[in-house]
Amino acid sequence: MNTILALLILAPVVGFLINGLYGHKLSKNLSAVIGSTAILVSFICTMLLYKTVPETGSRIQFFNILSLEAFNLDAAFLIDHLSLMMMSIITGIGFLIHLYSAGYMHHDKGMSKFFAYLNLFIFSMLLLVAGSSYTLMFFGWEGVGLCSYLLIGFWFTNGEYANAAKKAFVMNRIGDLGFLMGMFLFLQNFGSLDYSVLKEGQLHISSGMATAITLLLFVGAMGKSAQLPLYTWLPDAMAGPTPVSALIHAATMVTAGIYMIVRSNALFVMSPFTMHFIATIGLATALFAGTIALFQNDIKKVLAYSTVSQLGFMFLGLGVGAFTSGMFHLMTHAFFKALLFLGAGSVIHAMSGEQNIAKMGGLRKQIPITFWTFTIGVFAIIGIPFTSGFVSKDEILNATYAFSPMYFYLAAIGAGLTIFYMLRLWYLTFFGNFRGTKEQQDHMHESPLNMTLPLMVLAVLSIVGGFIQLPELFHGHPYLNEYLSPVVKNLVAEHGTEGHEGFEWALFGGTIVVLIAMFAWTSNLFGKKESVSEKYSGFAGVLENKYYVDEIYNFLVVKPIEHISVLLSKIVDNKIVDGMVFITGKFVTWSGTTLRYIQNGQTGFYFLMMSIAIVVMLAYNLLFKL
Amino acid sequence: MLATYAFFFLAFIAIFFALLVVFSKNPIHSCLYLVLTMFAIAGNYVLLNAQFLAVVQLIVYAGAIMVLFLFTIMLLNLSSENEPVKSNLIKFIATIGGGSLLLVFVLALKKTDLGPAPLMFPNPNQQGMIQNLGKVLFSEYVFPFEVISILILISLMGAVVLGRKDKKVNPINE
Amino acid sequence: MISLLLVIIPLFFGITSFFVKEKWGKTIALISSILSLGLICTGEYFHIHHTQNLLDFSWVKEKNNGYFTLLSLGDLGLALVLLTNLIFPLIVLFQKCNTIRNAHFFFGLMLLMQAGLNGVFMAQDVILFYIFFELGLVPAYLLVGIWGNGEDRAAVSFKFFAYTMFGSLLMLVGIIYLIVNAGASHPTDFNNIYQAAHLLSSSQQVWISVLFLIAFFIKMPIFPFHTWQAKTYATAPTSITIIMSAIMAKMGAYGILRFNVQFLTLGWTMLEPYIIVLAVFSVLYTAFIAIKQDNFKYVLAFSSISHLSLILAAIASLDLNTGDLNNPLFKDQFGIQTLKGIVFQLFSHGIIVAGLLMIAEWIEKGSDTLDLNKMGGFAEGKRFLPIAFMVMLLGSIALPLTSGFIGEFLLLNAVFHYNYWIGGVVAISIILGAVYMLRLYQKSMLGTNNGNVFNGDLTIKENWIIIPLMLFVIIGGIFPNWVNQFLF
Amino acid sequence: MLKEVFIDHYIYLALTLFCIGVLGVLIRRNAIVLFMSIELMLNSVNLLLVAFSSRMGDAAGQIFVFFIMTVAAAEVAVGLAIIVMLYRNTRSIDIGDANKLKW
Repeated sequence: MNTILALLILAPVVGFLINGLYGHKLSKNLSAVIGSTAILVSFICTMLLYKTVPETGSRIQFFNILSLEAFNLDAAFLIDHLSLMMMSIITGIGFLIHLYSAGYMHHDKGMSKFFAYLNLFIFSMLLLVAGSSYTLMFFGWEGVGLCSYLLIGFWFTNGEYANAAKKAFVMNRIGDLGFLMGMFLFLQNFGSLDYSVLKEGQLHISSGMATAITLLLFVGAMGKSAQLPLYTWLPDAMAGPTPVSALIHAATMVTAGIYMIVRSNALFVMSPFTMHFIATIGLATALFAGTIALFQNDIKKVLAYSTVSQLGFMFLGLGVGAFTSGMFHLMTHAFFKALLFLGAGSVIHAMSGEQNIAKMGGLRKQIPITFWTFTIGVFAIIGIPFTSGFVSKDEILNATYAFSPMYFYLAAIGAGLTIFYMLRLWYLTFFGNFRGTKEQQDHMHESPLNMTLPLMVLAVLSIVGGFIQLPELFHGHPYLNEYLSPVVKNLVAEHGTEGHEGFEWALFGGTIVVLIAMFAWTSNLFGKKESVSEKYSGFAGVLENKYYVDEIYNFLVVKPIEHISVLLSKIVDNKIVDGMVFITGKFVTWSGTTLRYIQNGQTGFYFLMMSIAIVVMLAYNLLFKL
Repeated sequence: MLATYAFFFLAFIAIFFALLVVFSKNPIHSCLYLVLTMFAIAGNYVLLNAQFLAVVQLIVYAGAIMVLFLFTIMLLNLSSENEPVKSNLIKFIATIGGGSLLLVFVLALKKTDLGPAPLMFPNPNQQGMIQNLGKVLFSEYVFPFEVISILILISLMGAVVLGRKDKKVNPINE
Repeated sequence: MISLLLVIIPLFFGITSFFVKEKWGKTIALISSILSLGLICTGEYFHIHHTQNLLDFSWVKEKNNGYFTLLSLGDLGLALVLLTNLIFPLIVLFQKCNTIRNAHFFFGLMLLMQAGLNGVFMAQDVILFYIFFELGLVPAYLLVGIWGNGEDRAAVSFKFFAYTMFGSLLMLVGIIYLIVNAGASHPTDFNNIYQAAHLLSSSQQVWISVLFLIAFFIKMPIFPFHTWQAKTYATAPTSITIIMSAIMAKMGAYGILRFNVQFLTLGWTMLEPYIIVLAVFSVLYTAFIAIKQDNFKYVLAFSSISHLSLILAAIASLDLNTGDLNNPLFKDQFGIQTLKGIVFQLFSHGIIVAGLLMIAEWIEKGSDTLDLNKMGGFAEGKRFLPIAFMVMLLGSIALPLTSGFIGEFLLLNAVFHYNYWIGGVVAISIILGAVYMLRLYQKSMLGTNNGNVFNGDLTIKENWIIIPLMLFVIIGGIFPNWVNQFLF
Repeated sequence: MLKEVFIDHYIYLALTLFCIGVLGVLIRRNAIVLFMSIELMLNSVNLLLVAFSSRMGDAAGQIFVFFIMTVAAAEVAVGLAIIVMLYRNTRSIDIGDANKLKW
């Protein structure tokens, strides 16, 4: 088991080192092969681990990183069902995306660099989910932030892309700060950052302290998983190559926050306030991002806001106590959102780099494989019954209703928004007439097999992914819940869903009705559109401009900081602090020039002064000292 | 008893002529008064049983140094006519300064405890005798003694160099 | 014995260098610095095998008083001596010979500085400490004044010198006060001073502490005393800037640990609350300033202040026993841990800032400017420079798996342990650090070019200069335990 | 009062002579008289040293006086030479004229 794990973790590092150090000497194909093989090895190792891992999980220690008086950090990994599930998602989807990238990035000269970064990312992500302590999780946490930075800014010669990368990193850092503070507080209370202290009922802290720790940890999750108010980096992160968006900004990295909360669920359940707070933030994010997505014209932006919104759903699930539902949605979302992003990448590829859906239309004939797989993705995300998205979202909505009906109605509206914007995207892209240029139409072609193969695999997963946990209504069995039960205590399962059967039927029926209505409405609206307006007015305009959040942040945070910086450096530092030093110097010069006139060359005068000084000193001693 | 009277007499002489040194207009007179003061001090040395020093005082000060002064004054042909004078204000301030210096010294002395106060006379100590001094000087202080001879030599040369008539080493005029 | 050699060798070669032909200057400096590198490696070997007496240098001071340790390689100073001698060969290699006049004097002075720095960290006697402290300063003054860039180098160098000298003199007053209190006839070694200092009353300790603190604050530098620094860093030849920021600045922290924390414990504990506030303010103040600086080296200068202020904050968060000499200095294990963190961070910061300054110099050499607004897009077509820069930058912003993280994690933890709110506020620096360092990277390496072009990459030689530093940054982050055994 | 002489009397005498010397330096401008005043001060100090030496029974004080006299002789020799130079150059021995050494 140790060897397998070591191989699992180190394979991406080896890939990273080969591609990073000798990439310039390798051919593009070789880089891609090396990069993908590394992840394939990891994936196979993960699969091998499934058999050997005991139910309670096993902690595997390699060496001691740092041992100090009051702090110990081992390079140890905790392999249990939760981390194994995450590792499968990461390496599995990671491998597919590597495969896809080999085709997608074929024209880019920085291919080896790209694969090096991707491998480094997988390594960091594995560290994040497999590490056996919060410190190791933080290692991965910041590591994936770095890779995200590097990959968003992959085409760094474009200043805007580089800016987006910086923004992502800095916003993540804000979250990391919260995470770090939470870690310190945790360390102080429990004396260790190892997960082994996280045993339910053994955490002897006040609920206030629990709230403080969990809130701080959640700040970290807000940054990494793009929740309000720290979500703005994620849409900008679409500047990166599309496989990156699929891997990092949809399937894996952004779900780190969810994983972290599920991992520390024993702690989070101790603070009802935090749970409520998480649910509220999740719900608000789901709605907020959902509304923004309604009027975006950039295909990747729509998907980005949809990701933010879906992440909000996951947090809502966690907040209401349905940890496994959150994890379940994480998994299904990883499937269909990766699929959607890769599909979008394929569309962009076909459209020679065009990302604006206002310039697309009617693509279903030219790129059938992309169309069909994309359609499956859309169906999954909007919740066509029995697709994976339907099952997992259904579970979250159920749990939410048990938590608070009010939250449920709002969440349902959020789900409705999802249906609307996804269908809008779907219709505008694949139906109607082509609205792009002539050249684009001529160049249009279906992507090569190594790009469509991942699409097909993911499409299958998007459909069947839900079957592991069909609602009991349809005689399903919660396999996932059972599988995760050693790690996660599902609160909703405790309450039982028996009394809710009627409600579940109502929800199912409602979903179908809404879906049909939405199909009809959106098909009417967007199905045969000849042209799409690029600018919206009124509230739609506000939505199109993302509620002007970036502008507000810019005005409230960025500009003031810049002004403070200039003020401090130009005025305070230069004029006041240095001025003081300057004045001291000036005073010395001035006193020198003034006092030298006392030196008038008259010996008699000197002598007189000397006598007077002697008199004064002696007199002072006589009067006050003796 | 005799020594006591002698002390007061010599003290009076010394102070009186010292004042005359300072206040007489003519430098030659000043110089001669100074010789008298030196004599008075030498007398005091005798009273203090420091005969060797008394003799040296007479030879060096009254004999050598004062002659040097007189020669210089005469060489420069100075008299009371071309005597520079200071303004009265400065004289006044100076007098106040000197007076208050004396005052402060005296006050300081009054406040100082000098310990048991044996009479100065009669003085049984014999270390002022030339034999004793010689022993000390050529045993314990032989090195400073030799060094001081070098100093004398150097000052001799310095005086010669300075007093030489040489326009070229004349920084003030040029 | 090793400690004595570590002072004598640079001193000897430094003075020798003044009398040789110009072209031999660099060779002599290289020989000397490699010798001292070898010495420190030997020293580390002895240190690990606990043969301390081979490292120390003792002297019979008076007939009946027995031996006194004058120089000792160990304790707090070990890490910093190691740092000094590790990066000195690199600095010597880094300094180009053909860009300076009278190179043999330049290298000679540099070696004198090395002797002074080594001495400061090893001295076990206050007067010796002071002498070495100044021995490090005077060559720096000359090096900046004579070989600096720009017209106003003399003025800049004078400001630097006057400022530091001012602090040194205050420190001298403090040292004399301590010596007088230890009894004038007693030897001035640290042991005696330590015992004497602990007998002082609290108000005396506070006053003496302030005297020392001003000197060390100027050296580090910390907020109100930092204004000499940025200009000096930008003006000095880069190799000298590296010595100043990587090693000389550490003298301040070392001095605070030695004199304020160890000797004047009572005074330090009384000043602690004020100092920690000052330090936190200094961290944020300089970080904010660094955000909008347009000069590459200025950003590095202010970031250096920010990092060192964090170290100061951690030092001020130490929980110390006062009064009885028999008690251990630290109240609990946590204090020792923090001290290790501080020393680790001093070491790691030295390495990182040295690497960043080297990169600054190469960028300036390649593009002929340090103005960020004229750079841009330098990463294009280069292989090694962006990687080297990125690794150093990651160390500087304390990314995990770099040595910077280990240090900053322990420091932030210490401050947080002291007070949640102060810890929370000072941790904002990790955000600001990311902001200004990434801005630096972006403005120089990414985006489109804005004027000055930088063609070509680092030369092979330059690669080999920076690779050891990069390796340390990474190894220090992954195997800090292994590194720690050399530091303590 | 006038019956016995203690060390105090010598101190008063020396102080008085010294202050007269100081007064002389302060109120006179003639360089030679200034010099004489300085000699007066030196002598007062000598007197004090001898008085104490005599009282303590220690010869060191008298040795000191001996040295002081020697130094005084040397000083006068050089000093007078300087004054002669001064006169030669400025045709005056007014100490106020020798004020070149200033800012």
